[in-house]
Amino acid sequence: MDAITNLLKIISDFVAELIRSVLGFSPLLAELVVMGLAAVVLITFAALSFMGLTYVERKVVARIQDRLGPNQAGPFGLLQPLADGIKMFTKEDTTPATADRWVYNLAPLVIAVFALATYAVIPFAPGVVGTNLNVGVFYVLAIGSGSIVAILMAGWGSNNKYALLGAFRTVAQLIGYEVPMLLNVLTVVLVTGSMSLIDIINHQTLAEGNPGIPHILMLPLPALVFLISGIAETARSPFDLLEAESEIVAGFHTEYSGMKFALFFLGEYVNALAVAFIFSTLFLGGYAGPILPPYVWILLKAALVFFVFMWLRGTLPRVRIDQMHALNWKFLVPMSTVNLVLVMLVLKLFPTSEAAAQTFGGILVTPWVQALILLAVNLAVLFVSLALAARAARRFRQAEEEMIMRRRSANLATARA
Amino acid sequence: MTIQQLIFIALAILVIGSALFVVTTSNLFRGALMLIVAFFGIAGFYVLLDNGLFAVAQVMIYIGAISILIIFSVMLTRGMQAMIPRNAQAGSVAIAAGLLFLILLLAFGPFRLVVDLSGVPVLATLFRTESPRVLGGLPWSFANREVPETYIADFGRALVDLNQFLLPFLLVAFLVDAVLAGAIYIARQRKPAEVIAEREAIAKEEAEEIAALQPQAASPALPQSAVASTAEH
Amino acid sequence: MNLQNTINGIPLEWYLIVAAALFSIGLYGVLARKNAVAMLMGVELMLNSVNLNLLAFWRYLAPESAAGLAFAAFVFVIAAAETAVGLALIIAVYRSLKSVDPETLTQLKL
Amino acid sequence: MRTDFAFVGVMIVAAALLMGVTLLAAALLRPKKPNPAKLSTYECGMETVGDTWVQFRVSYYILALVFVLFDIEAILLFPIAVAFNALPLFAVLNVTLFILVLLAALLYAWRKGALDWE
Repeated sequence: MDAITNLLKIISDFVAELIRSVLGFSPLLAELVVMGLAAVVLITFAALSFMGLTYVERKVVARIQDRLGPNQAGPFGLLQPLADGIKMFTKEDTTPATADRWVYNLAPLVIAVFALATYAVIPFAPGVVGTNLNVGVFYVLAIGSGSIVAILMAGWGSNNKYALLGAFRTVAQLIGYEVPMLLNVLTVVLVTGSMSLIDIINHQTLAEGNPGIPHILMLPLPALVFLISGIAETARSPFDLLEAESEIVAGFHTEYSGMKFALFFLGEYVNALAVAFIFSTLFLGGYAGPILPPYVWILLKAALVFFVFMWLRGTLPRVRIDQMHALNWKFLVPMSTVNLVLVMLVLKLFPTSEAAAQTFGGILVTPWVQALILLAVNLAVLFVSLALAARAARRFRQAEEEMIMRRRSANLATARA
Repeated sequence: MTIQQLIFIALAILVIGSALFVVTTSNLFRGALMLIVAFFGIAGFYVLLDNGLFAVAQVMIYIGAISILIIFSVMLTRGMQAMIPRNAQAGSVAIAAGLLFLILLLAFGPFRLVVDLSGVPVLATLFRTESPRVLGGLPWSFANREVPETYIADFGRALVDLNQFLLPFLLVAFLVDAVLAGAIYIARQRKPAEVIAEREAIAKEEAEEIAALQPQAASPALPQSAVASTAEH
Repeated sequence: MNLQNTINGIPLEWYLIVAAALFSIGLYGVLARKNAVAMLMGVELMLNSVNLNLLAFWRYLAPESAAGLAFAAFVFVIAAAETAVGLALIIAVYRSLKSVDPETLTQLKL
Repeated sequence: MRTDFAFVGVMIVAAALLMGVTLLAAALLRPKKPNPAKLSTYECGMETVGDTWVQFRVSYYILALVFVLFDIEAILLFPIAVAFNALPLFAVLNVTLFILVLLAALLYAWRKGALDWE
């Protein structure tokens, strides 16, 4: 039983020991080799899951839309990703004659590298994590800005109006939705008291003196907003405005084909999967769970979150660009900010540790009661914001209708005259 | 030579090289990209200084925010086509910057131990050689300690401590308010009609002022030319 | 080389030299460029060199104190504020004068 | 010496190498028959008129500005969040004030129409 639970840890320890003792490297070199191997394994995992996910996503979305999806290559179309890969490898790749060559060719590399760099901190099982940074979630948020730079490089380097316009739109979207993401990760860090992803998981794990409540039960509003902004950050439907073909062709990667395009595609999927992993870690308890081994739990949770992504993609219509910005700046950001302040006050006024209650005052409560209060505050903020937004929308519609009526009567008047 | 020293030298070459590219290139967009490379290298220095928090913050603020602003304004101002990279005084400025670097090098660098400047009357007070760790007459002592595990929490506590940085922390909020208000006011795109109306108002005001200044010798051409010249810009 | 005063084998002077070089390069960029955006890039380089100095001194002289970190954080804030306002001014000037050359800016009113 | 960031460096280098090798392999495998029409910029068959690097609207810049504001907030608030359990109520009230002042800036931008997309 123990061997199955700690399978990944045992394998990694065994390989590390093998390199150290059998090959007889110096400790420093051995450590570097182990790190390099771990990096290669992580990158391979990400690349393989990218290939698998393209297939699964096409199948799932097809089923949602009452289609069959890929079914020609191999049984059930299982070899489709392989066929796509061969096509990408052997497709002729043109660089526009007027492009800024260096910038144009480096952009896909930059986007892929930064997308893969996120996996350095994702914990898969106890002790199986690339590196446990004490600034873990902050690192995840920061490394995402690399892809913004890559998108600007692609848009600029292509020397194409559509590409540049698409890059501008995408960047405006990405930087916009980074704000609610920041604010809600901040809420989780407040509750946990640490930025390390391992500490965040431990905070949700059942242990002595810790009831192990998943954060989604305490902080449903940050979870919801993180999910929405995660989808927008990875530019997936319904926020895939750069794929609005009728408006701006194909966005910033209009000029790309072959392997370079594949790297953009890889970056997109790898980022989406990373968001699924981070969501499971922050809100669903990460690898913590009963009976099943930890790596199965994290994969299950991430798969569930990714399924939600695919589900939304299959059902929701694309939002308009002004709606997208309004949703972010006029709804998510103010709501998250107010929620952050209220969570701060709740945590200070209802401490769970006796020492904190004695030093700073407040009412001593059990963790479950605190979680209930947080839940109540979260839901209250959510419903009040929804009510306010609904009222504003109603007013807006009324004003619009009135304007139309006025115009119509004015038209009638001119027609009569 | 330890591995950290090797990493340091690689980072130093990366940072200095890309910084030199930034200040000499005529393609402003590529300059902005190399600026990002320099920022990234400096984040690497922060890692070597055992400060992961600021390495990540550097990536977040400088690469994720400031560089984006710079690239946006490069695109908005279209300033890169046929750009002349240097102005007339570039040569003398280069010499001045080189001299500045030399002085700093002599003040901090190991060269200070080789070149003895203690005999030069004015410089002697700056570069004392009797103690190797003296700058401007102030000695400093090395801590030789590890960074505490809790340095992030310590920093956070210091920020909101009344006896430490609470006041500047709160001032940051007001500063940012002022920056946002000012920048939006300056940069917002005004409608053409609005601009024309504003300029006409200014021109009228100026014309009135001129008329008020010289009421007896009021030549009719003068206010009109003032209107024309203001409207041109 | 006195290894007593090095961290990871790197003496403090190395950081100071890199920071000094970066500052000089930034200064050259500010004074010798004909484009206001490029001048701002020079300012960014200078601010970064200052931050490098601050954090190097924090690490070598007082790693327990939060003062070095706080100063560096406020430099971040000031840098962002300065860039935001500076670029807004440049964009506004560009809109009325169609130029980003500071030498064409000869009047106070646009 | 903290070595926790070493893996991040290794990861970035390994990713760059692997992806670079992939690109190179594709470059060796694929056919290369360029002609002027293929190498022209994609403009739905139309030639680009004027300069491609066109001037863009300033509202993108203003959105980026509001984003920078919240980014600055983050670097100061994350360490405070880590230290949160050890903070007195007075400090928490000050942090609340800080956030509310920033929210006021957002409301100002909202009122000025900087967040509208026309």
